[in-house]
Order: sequence, then structure tokens, then C-alpha cells
Amino acid sequence: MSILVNKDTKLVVQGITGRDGKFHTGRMKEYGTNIVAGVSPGKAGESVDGIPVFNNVAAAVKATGANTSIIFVPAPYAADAILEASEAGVALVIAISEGVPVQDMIRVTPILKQNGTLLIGPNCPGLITPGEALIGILPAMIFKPGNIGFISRSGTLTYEVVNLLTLNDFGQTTCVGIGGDPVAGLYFIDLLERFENDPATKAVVLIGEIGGDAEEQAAQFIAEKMTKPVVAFIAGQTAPPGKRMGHAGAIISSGSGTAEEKIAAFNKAGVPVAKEPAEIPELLRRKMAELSK
Amino acid sequence: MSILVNKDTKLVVQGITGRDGKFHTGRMKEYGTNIVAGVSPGKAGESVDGIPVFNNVAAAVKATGANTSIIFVPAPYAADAILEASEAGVALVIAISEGVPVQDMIRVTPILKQNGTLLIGPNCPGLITPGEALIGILPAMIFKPGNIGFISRSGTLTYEVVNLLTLNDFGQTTCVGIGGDPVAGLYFIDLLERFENDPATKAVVLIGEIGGDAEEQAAQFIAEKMTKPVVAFIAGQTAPPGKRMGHAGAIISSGSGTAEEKIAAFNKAGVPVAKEPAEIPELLRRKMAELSK
Amino acid sequence: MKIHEYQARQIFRDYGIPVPDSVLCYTVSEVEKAARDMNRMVVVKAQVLAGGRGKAGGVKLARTVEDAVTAGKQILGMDIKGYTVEKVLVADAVNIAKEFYVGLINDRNTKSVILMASAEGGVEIEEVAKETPEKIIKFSINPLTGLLDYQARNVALELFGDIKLANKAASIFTKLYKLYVETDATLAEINPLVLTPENEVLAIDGKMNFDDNALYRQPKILAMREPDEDELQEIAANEKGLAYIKLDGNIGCMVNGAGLAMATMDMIQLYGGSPANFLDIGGSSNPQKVIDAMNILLGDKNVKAVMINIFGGITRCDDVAKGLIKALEIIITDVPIVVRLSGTNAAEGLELLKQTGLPTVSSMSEAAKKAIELSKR
Amino acid sequence: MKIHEYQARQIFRDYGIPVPDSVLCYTVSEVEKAARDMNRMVVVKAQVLAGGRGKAGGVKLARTVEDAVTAGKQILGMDIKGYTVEKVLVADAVNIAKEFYVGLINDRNTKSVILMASAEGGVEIEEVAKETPEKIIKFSINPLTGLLDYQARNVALELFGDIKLANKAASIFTKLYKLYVETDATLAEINPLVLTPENEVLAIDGKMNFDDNALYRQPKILAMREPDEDELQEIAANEKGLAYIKLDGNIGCMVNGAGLAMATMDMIQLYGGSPANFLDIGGSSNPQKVIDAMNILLGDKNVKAVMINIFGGITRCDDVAKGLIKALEIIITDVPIVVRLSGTNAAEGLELLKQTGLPTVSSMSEAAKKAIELSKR
Repeated sequence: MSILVNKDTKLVVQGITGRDGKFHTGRMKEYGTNIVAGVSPGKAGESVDGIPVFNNVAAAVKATGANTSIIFVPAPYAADAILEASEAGVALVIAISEGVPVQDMIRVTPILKQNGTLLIGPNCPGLITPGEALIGILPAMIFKPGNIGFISRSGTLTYEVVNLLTLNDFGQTTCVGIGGDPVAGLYFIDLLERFENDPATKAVVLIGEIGGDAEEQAAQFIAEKMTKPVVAFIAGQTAPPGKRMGHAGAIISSGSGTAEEKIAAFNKAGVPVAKEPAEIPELLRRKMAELSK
Repeated sequence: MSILVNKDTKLVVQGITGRDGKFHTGRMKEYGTNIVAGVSPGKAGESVDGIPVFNNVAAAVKATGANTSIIFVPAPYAADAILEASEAGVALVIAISEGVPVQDMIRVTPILKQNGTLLIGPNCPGLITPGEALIGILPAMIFKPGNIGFISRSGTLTYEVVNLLTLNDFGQTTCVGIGGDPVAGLYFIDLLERFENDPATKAVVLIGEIGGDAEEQAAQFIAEKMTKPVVAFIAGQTAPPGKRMGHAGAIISSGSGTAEEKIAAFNKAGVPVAKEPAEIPELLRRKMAELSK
Repeated sequence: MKIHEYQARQIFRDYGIPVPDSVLCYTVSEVEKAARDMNRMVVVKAQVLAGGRGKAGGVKLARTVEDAVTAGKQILGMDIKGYTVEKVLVADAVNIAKEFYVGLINDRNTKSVILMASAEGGVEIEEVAKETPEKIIKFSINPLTGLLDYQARNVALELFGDIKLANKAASIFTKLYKLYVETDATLAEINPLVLTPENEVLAIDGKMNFDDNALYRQPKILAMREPDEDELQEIAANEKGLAYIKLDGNIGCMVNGAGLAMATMDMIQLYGGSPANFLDIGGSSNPQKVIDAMNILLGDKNVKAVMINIFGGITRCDDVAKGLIKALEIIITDVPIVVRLSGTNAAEGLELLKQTGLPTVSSMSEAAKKAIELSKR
Repeated sequence: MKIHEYQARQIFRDYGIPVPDSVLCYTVSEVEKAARDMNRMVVVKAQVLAGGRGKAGGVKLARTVEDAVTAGKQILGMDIKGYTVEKVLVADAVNIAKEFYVGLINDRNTKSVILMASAEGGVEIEEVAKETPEKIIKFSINPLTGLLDYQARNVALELFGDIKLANKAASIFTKLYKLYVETDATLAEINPLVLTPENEVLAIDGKMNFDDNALYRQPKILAMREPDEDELQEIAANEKGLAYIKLDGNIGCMVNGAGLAMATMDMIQLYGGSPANFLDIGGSSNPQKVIDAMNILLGDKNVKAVMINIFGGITRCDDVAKGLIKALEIIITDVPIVVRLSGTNAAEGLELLKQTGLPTVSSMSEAAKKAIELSKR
């Protein structure tokens, strides 16, 4: 079991003929992801890695039944691509594109809601259900199937931690990089809820960072709704206020969104927060041992 | 029985302190309409004809449970007033205001749909369920309770025809003036459907005019879905193409929307079309006699 | 409200839609100078608010300055569907590889703006719509999102095939939508939208109509209004609170309410007469309105009889009668008038009108018959 | 991106929001001339990209030209939170009957723009939010409809009570929303929005931030950028594909990925060190990026040791190692460097790095400890 994506996912790649799109299509296909179509306006009839290319998402969906999309188009066109997928009836959209204007995402949000489309990203590394489907730019070899759910706001830090998990024999059900932008699609609580309901997931690792209050909301959700253990880490404890730490979302503004506040919220919710990534496997082990007593 | 409005309708009047709003509030109240509130920004706490005035529709709905609104504000503010009513949870909005820009109505439409709000108008005389509720600027004394449903795109012509019906002893369940604008709320087929489902309505009189193809659609709906007899009249047989006949909607454009086309459509659907208003009662009598055979 | 092609071109230009160079000319010598300055093949186009200018000979290609002068002489002053040509546009005659159509219009059924596009450009789109409707792409635009880039591109790609050309055309579509909404248009057409042999995409001819109800917030558009004589009359009537449209018949009608006014015209025709106008005095019993309306009606020399048709609703017929009496004290005319009053206090009104000596009736059909009879005397 | 108050006032003016007259001055003599021309009470305001100017003495009321000159002398050149005041705004000091707050900001939770308004204007809104949150009206704006007139009026009526004043304020709110969306702002505040004894409603002070991701489509906003020294460094780094923020510590960090870079800074502190910067070189193994990054790091005289922390994902560690080797051939420094490589082909990468003689480790914590040790030598 897993959340959001699995073997049956039918993926369409928007921007499949671009440099990044082509490269990652190859990698995803190699991993075994069921890629059924690509989209590149004006290139209908061509193919990439044996995958048929269509002029638009609607045509791709009609011909192949694609139900999930991954977006590699440049930031200025990303919001339009998200809407195209949503209006074509795609149920889950993963937007990799980095640097999408916030107003674009704000405008997109209510339309996705109307259409019932789920979005991950933008500015995210995607997600993976190890052994079933890789949809994103994550490095496949660090993941392995198992019973840990994983959610993170950042990219390389995800790899760092997942690598530690895998080395410590904690395989994963699904790992989701939700992206570092201030206005994004699915967020911590949306995914915590899904992991809580996924029978295969036994515990969750959550990697937060400074900015916003998604971690505080997650902590509250865990305290009120979750039965499964969660272990957290927060990046950016030493970041100064008012400075954007790479991600558009990682900024402490008006004295809120600090790591201290987030750590306090998790502690209050009984969620252990690792001081450094290397602590996570041990915290996870302890939490899971507690539960099996 | 009736459609849309009755004794239980709780009406809020938007623009109650304006000249027209005040005048027609008095008339509607006199008729027995259950007016529970008025809205006029900045005049909360005042009252008009004993009806409490609120600053906004949300406050009026909260305090009085109003479920229907009538709008008398000037055209430039009408679309905003419609949205205010809709967002406040009002289920049925009647917009009397004349001269509302079409783009305003186009923008309003999908939001009303989302909120599930029904709209009549703009640029309409309103509607009446004789003996129960008058919501609009219709002259009360020409109506009488009975079993005829009545729908019309125009104002005075409505009065002309309803007067003939009443004089010929055809009372009415509900009479609706849907308004003369090209983009409006409820239209012929929406109301025909409601009359078809209203047990008290035995036959329907439909007054159309040139412009658009709402009459053609009505004809098709009658042919396919209706069991009750319908009699029609179309105004504007002598109107030249390209000229706007008073109503923004009454214009024959690009060779379509002519009276001939509409009459042909009704004839094809078995709906008799009166040559002049005075013929309508006789046509109605014949149709209803046919049915009771 | 309608505008001329040269005005539509200016709006297109303001919104970044590529349009060939052109000069508006009122005289033949201006045409000569424009053609000389352009120094290439031009097209001389009559600027009148009527369709079918090409068929009427109002559009001529000119390879030389002399050709342009000849065309200017022919076109300036010519009559097209009742309009005298007072100005022409001298425009760069670009080379055309292919012609397309694109238009935006308000659609009553979807209650939205629809984009219509066709690879059959340069001809009347109504003809294409009737004969080969499958050649028109129609697309309803969600007003909350506007025309999205991918939607414009999809349509453009279907027309142009090539993605580079499609992107150029799509950019024109989105600009056209922006100007359509921002100017409260009710029609915006580019016909033809052309592809040149150099792979440029250009708007060669444009047509725009605007929502009269929105002119209050469109001062720039209102400033473009160039009404003809009939329209001037209509506008003048409007300013007095009357809706008036001149027709060709000889029975003047004065009615309260647009629907009833149309039905009145129809009834006159039904009984063998011919209406001289549509005239709606609205819901007021103000004598001034009646005076203004009568002055307009009697200003039309074709009018041989007048039919006044009033149905009293909120307005009481006795009030209307009083207004009429006052008006008729001022207006002196030998054109016969028949008055029909019905509805609220009709009896009282008719009684009051007896002093005027005018024939009064209480039904529309009687009034129409009487007016026709009077018009034939 | 931030802008100065005088720039925010200009944007307000462009959108029709009433703002008192003002003149930007770089010298005391300009201040004198401005105050003389205005010929009434003025306020002299430091223009720096920092909050709390009033408390720092950067805002002074001047009743006479002499007062204004004195204020100009005091403020020009003063230091506010590390910023030197290079220019002041001399503004009409309008009479104030009451002060309000209105602001727009992107909200992560509702994923919308929210309007915040309060009758407690003139003070830091964060303080109001903490101490008396019930005094702030918050309202999430549906991006598909924008801020509707009735919504703006409701909020304004709640603040102002009187409908005429509320209509004035509501018009300012809708204009503020329009400019917010059209300029891709991330913050737009009017604080205070004042009511004068003459019942005028005016924007007295304004603050605006903009979305860096949207600057590509906001040339007018981009032209307003006046970065300070630190920001110039950040922008220069950005143009080289690096995300760089200078901090106060002595251990330079070079990391791939923003989250990992933050975690690296945190770990340095955890083990008793102090990071000199945030530096994300992104996902590339391009030697030029490594060279550029090293040049930036070593350009900071505080840096006593460098920690390179790379986790190979799609990028292979051996490729990164090759890039590092090339870079280290060019860069000559005596600042000690420790390299951590992990992930894809880490072993191969570490093997390659042996030739450089640099200390190499395979875990973050080891790298941090080593870097701290090296920094203390």
C-alpha cells in the first residue's frame, strides 16, 4: 500500500520534449513508472523514449486515460500548465517547476478545488512509492519499500534523511516532497491524514523548515487526529529573520515562522524533534518500540 | 401551489432607502409579501415601513433568515449587489435594475452557479404568486390566483396579456418577468421545467420576443419534456435587423433571432402562437379543452 | 455602439496586436500623400459603419500612387447601404499567404464570451457558419479565469498547424480577449487575420461593437462614437428618456414599454398598416416626455397617423391622460391621433380624454385598426 | 524585493490613492527648498529599507523651514538599523483626526490574499495582532472575483462608521488590491491611513514588498530596486545560479540544496560553531559554480574555515568531485576546507578527492565538527 501513486498510476509528462522533461522521463520510466503520454504543443505524433507525444493534455487524457501529470515547463508557464491538466480531468498534478509567481498559484488554487484536482508543488522534487512509481526528480537508489511515510518541504535534505532511513533499514511506503513555496498544493496535514489512513504506513517522518505555520498545524493535527508515531526535523534554526533561505517559503517574517516555535509545537504534540538528521532513525526506532509494547 | 415564491418567502430589499426601493417596498408590503429586512449601507438601525434596515445582506440574513432578495440599486452597482446577496446565502435574487453591463452579468454567472443562487433579471419586472407574494414592480391588481403559469421577456406586454387572461377568467399560479437583457438569470426552459413540476399549474403562457434563441430552446424543451399545454406570443415581427428594440436583448443579429424562426420553432413543437395578444385566451381555452377530452 | 475599422485598428494597436500601417484620409489629396509616403502597394478602404464594403466596391487595391488616387476618387463620396463615404483608410497592402477568422462575442446560452475561429477567413463568418459550421471552432471562455494561454494555443495550433505561428496567433487571441473585456465590447472580430509569406501574423481588418449599458465607464470608447443621422435621433431621444428607432412606415406609435411597443408595431402590420417607428416612453406620465415623443414622431414627414398605446400598470391611466392633455395643448398638428388607454384607471383616463376630441379606444387592435384607417384618409 | 516609502507613495498615486504632496531630497539644501516651496508644516522622513524609523529618530515634524533644515541635518547620514540614511522625504504634514491601518498580504493557509484592517493605525500592526487581535479585521479575498465593492465597503464601514467616509476608504481598499495584484506584491500596507479634520481619507505612509519570482514580468517594479551592499552580493550570486545570504559567523558553507544548506548551518551551530553564510549551489556539478561559490565565501574576511556539504542525488558525487578538483586548481587560499560527499557514487568521489589532500568525510556531523576544529586553529 501507499498514498497518491502506485503501479496503476497513469502518468502524463507536460513538457516532455524539454531538457529536464526528457531526462527525467527516462529516469522515471527506467524505475518502472507507468508513463502513458507526454505533452508538447506542436509535437503531436512524435515520441520520447517510446512514449507518444500529444499537443495538449486533453488529447493525451482522451487517448491514454492518464490520471496523473508531472510538469516540467518553465515557471512563467507553470500555472497555465497546471490549469490545463486540471481542466483536462487529471486527478493529481505534480509541479516540479521552480520560481512560479505566488499570485499565479493563488489564482490557480480555487479552480483546482472546483475541479477536485490535487496538486503537489510547485518547486518540489515530486514523490515516490518505492518499487512502484517514481514521479519527480528524486534519486531512485536511496529509496526502498517499507512502512515509513515521509513528507518534506525541501529537496536535498529529503535525500539526506531518506538515505539515513534506508541505511537504517527503515523502508518507505511513499515519500513526498511538498515543495518550498509559500503557496503550494497538498501540505503536511493533507498528507499526514493520508498516511494515517494507509494501512501499510506504520510511522511518519516529517521534515519541516522555517517560514509559515504549516508545521504548527501539523503538530496540532497529529495531537488531535493521529494514532501513528511521527518524528520531525526542522531546518533553519540559525536563519536570521527577514532573509529568504533559498526557498521562497523559507523566510521568518514578523517574528513568526521560527524554528523555535515549530519545535515547541511538535514537542507539545508529543512529536520528538531531531537535533540533527542523523538522530532521526534512533528517534523513530524508539517511537515504534514504544508503540509495540 | 406556485413556483419560486409564496407566503413563506422571506424577502430582503437591497436599496430599500432609494426612491424606487422605498416606493415598491410599500406596494409589495401592501400586497402581503413577507418582507423581513432592507439593506442600505450606513443606515443600519433605521426602518422603512416598519421594516428593519441593515448595513449589508449578510447581517440582514443573519438577523431575519431572509431567503430571497430584490435589488433596486442603480445599474453600475447591481452586479455587486447580486454577488453580495449570493455570498450571503440568499437562494433567489430578483434584480430589477435596468442597464447593467453584459460583462458584469457574465462575471456574476459562474459565481451564482457555484453558490447555487437562482437569479431573475436584471432589467426585469419581477414575479408574483397572486394572493401570496409580489416581488417586483408588477401592478398587483391585474393578477388573480388560478392555474396558469406565465413567463415573459417584457414588462408592459406582460401586463397587457395578464390583464387579458384575468379578464377571461384565467387566474395564474405564478407570473415571472425574466427580463429583456441578453445575459440574464433564469430563462424560459428553467421556468417551464418548474411549471411542469408544479401540480397547481395546468397550462403555461409564454411571451417571447426577437433576439437570441431562448424561444427556440423553449420550443424544443416543450416538445421533448412537457405534458402541459403552452401558448406563445412573439413580439417584434416587424423589427428590422441590427436595431436594438429598447431591451438590450431585443435585437436581430446576423440573420438569427427573428420572430419567424421563433414562431416556426413553436409551431413545430405544437405550440400555438397568437397573432396578437387578444388571441391568447382563446388559444389557451382550446388547448386546455383538447387536453381534458 | 459601433466603431469604424480605423478605430478598431487603433484599439488593436494599443493592445499590441500587430496591424499593418495605415493613414486615415478625408480627401483625395490626403490619399495621394499617404500612398506616396507609404511608397508601396496599398489598399484604399471606405470607412462606413456597414458590412459588405468589398462587394459594394468600397475596397480597392492600388499598386501605384495614381491607382490610389483613382481609388480615392471612386470611393470618397460613394454610397454604401445608405451611408455616404466621408473618409477612407489607406493601408499597407501586405502579402497574404493565408486568411483566417477570429472573433469574440457574448453568448446568451453559455452566458459567457465565446471565441470563434476559422481557417476560412476573409469571408462573412455567418456564411461559413451556415454552410460549413464544422469549419468554425467555438470555445466558451470562463470569465473567472479569462482566456487561458493553453486554450488560445490549442485553438491557434488547430488553425496554423505550426507551433511558432500558433504562438504568434495565440498571443493575438489573448490580447483580443483582454481588450474585449476591458472595453466592454459585445463583438470583436479580426477578419481576416492573415499569415504573410514572411510568416508574420497580422490583423488586416477589424470590427468592434460595444455595450451601450457600459459606456458610462468607457470614456475612451464613447469618444469614438460617430453616429449617423438616424443614430443621432436615437441618441437625442435616449437623452430625453425615450427609446426611439425610425422605420419606413407611415403610422407613428407611442407606447409605454419596449415589449408592448414591439407588439404595437406588429399589430399595425397585422392589420395591413406600416409602422413608422419604435417608440417607448417608459413608465412615466410626465407630460414633457409625451411632448418630446410627439415632436419626434411628427418630425418624421412620413407619419400620416399616430397611435398612442398605453397600458397603465403602476402608472395610472388618469395620470397619463392628464399628461397627454397638457402635451396636446402645446402640440399643434393636423396628423390624426388615436389613443388607447387600458389598465389601472383606464375608464377615468378615457373620460378625461373626451375633452380633447381625440378618438379613444380601450383595446390595442381597435387602436391599430383606427390608426390605419386614419392614415389612409 | 523591498522598496522605499517614497516609491510606495508613487505607486499609490499612480493607482489613484490619495497621498499628501511630498518631495524626495538628498541634501539639506534640497530639504530647505522643499519646505519653503510647500510653505506649511512638513514631516521629514528618513528613506531606508528598515522598519521602526520613527523610534530611531528618523521621522521629524517641522513647523518652519528652519525646523525642516534642522531635521534634515539630523536625519541625513544617520544610521538606522545598520542603514545609512541617504535621502529623506519632505512631506505635507496633514492634520490627523484619526489613524487607521490597512494592509494586504499573501496568506499561506487560505492560499489567498488577505485584507487586514484596523482602527488602531499608526502603530506596528504586529503589536496590535499580538496584544489585541480582536481589533484587526481579516478577510480572505477570492482571487477569481477580486476584492468586491461590497466587501471593501463592509470593512470600511466597520472602521469609519459613516457611509460617506467608508465609501472613500473602500475606494482606497479596492485600488490597493488592484495594485497589489497587478504589481505581484507580497505585502502592501498603508499605515497610517488617516482621516483628516476636513473628512479627507489619505495614505500617510506606505510599505510594499514584491515577489522576486514575478520580477521578470514587472519591469517597472524591478527598476525601483535599490539594493544595499548585502543584497548586491545576494543578487550577484543569484545571477551565477547561487543562493547566498551573508551571516555573522566564521565557517563558510557550500551546500547543494536549500534545505540541506539550512540544516548544515544549524549543525555547525549545534556543535558550537558559527555559520558565515547560507549558500546553495543547486543541483549542478559545474566547476564554474564551485569556483564562483568559493570566491564569494573567501571574499568574506570573517571566514576561517569552509565546509563543503554535498549529497549526490541525480548529480553523481564523482562528477561533483571532478568539479571541485578543477575549481581548487584555480582557487588559491589558505583557509582550511573540509569536504563531505555522500549519496550517489560517494565512494568514487571521495577517492578522487584524495589527490587534493583536503580532509574528506562522509557524514554531515563529522564535517561540521571538523570545520569547527579547523576554524579554531
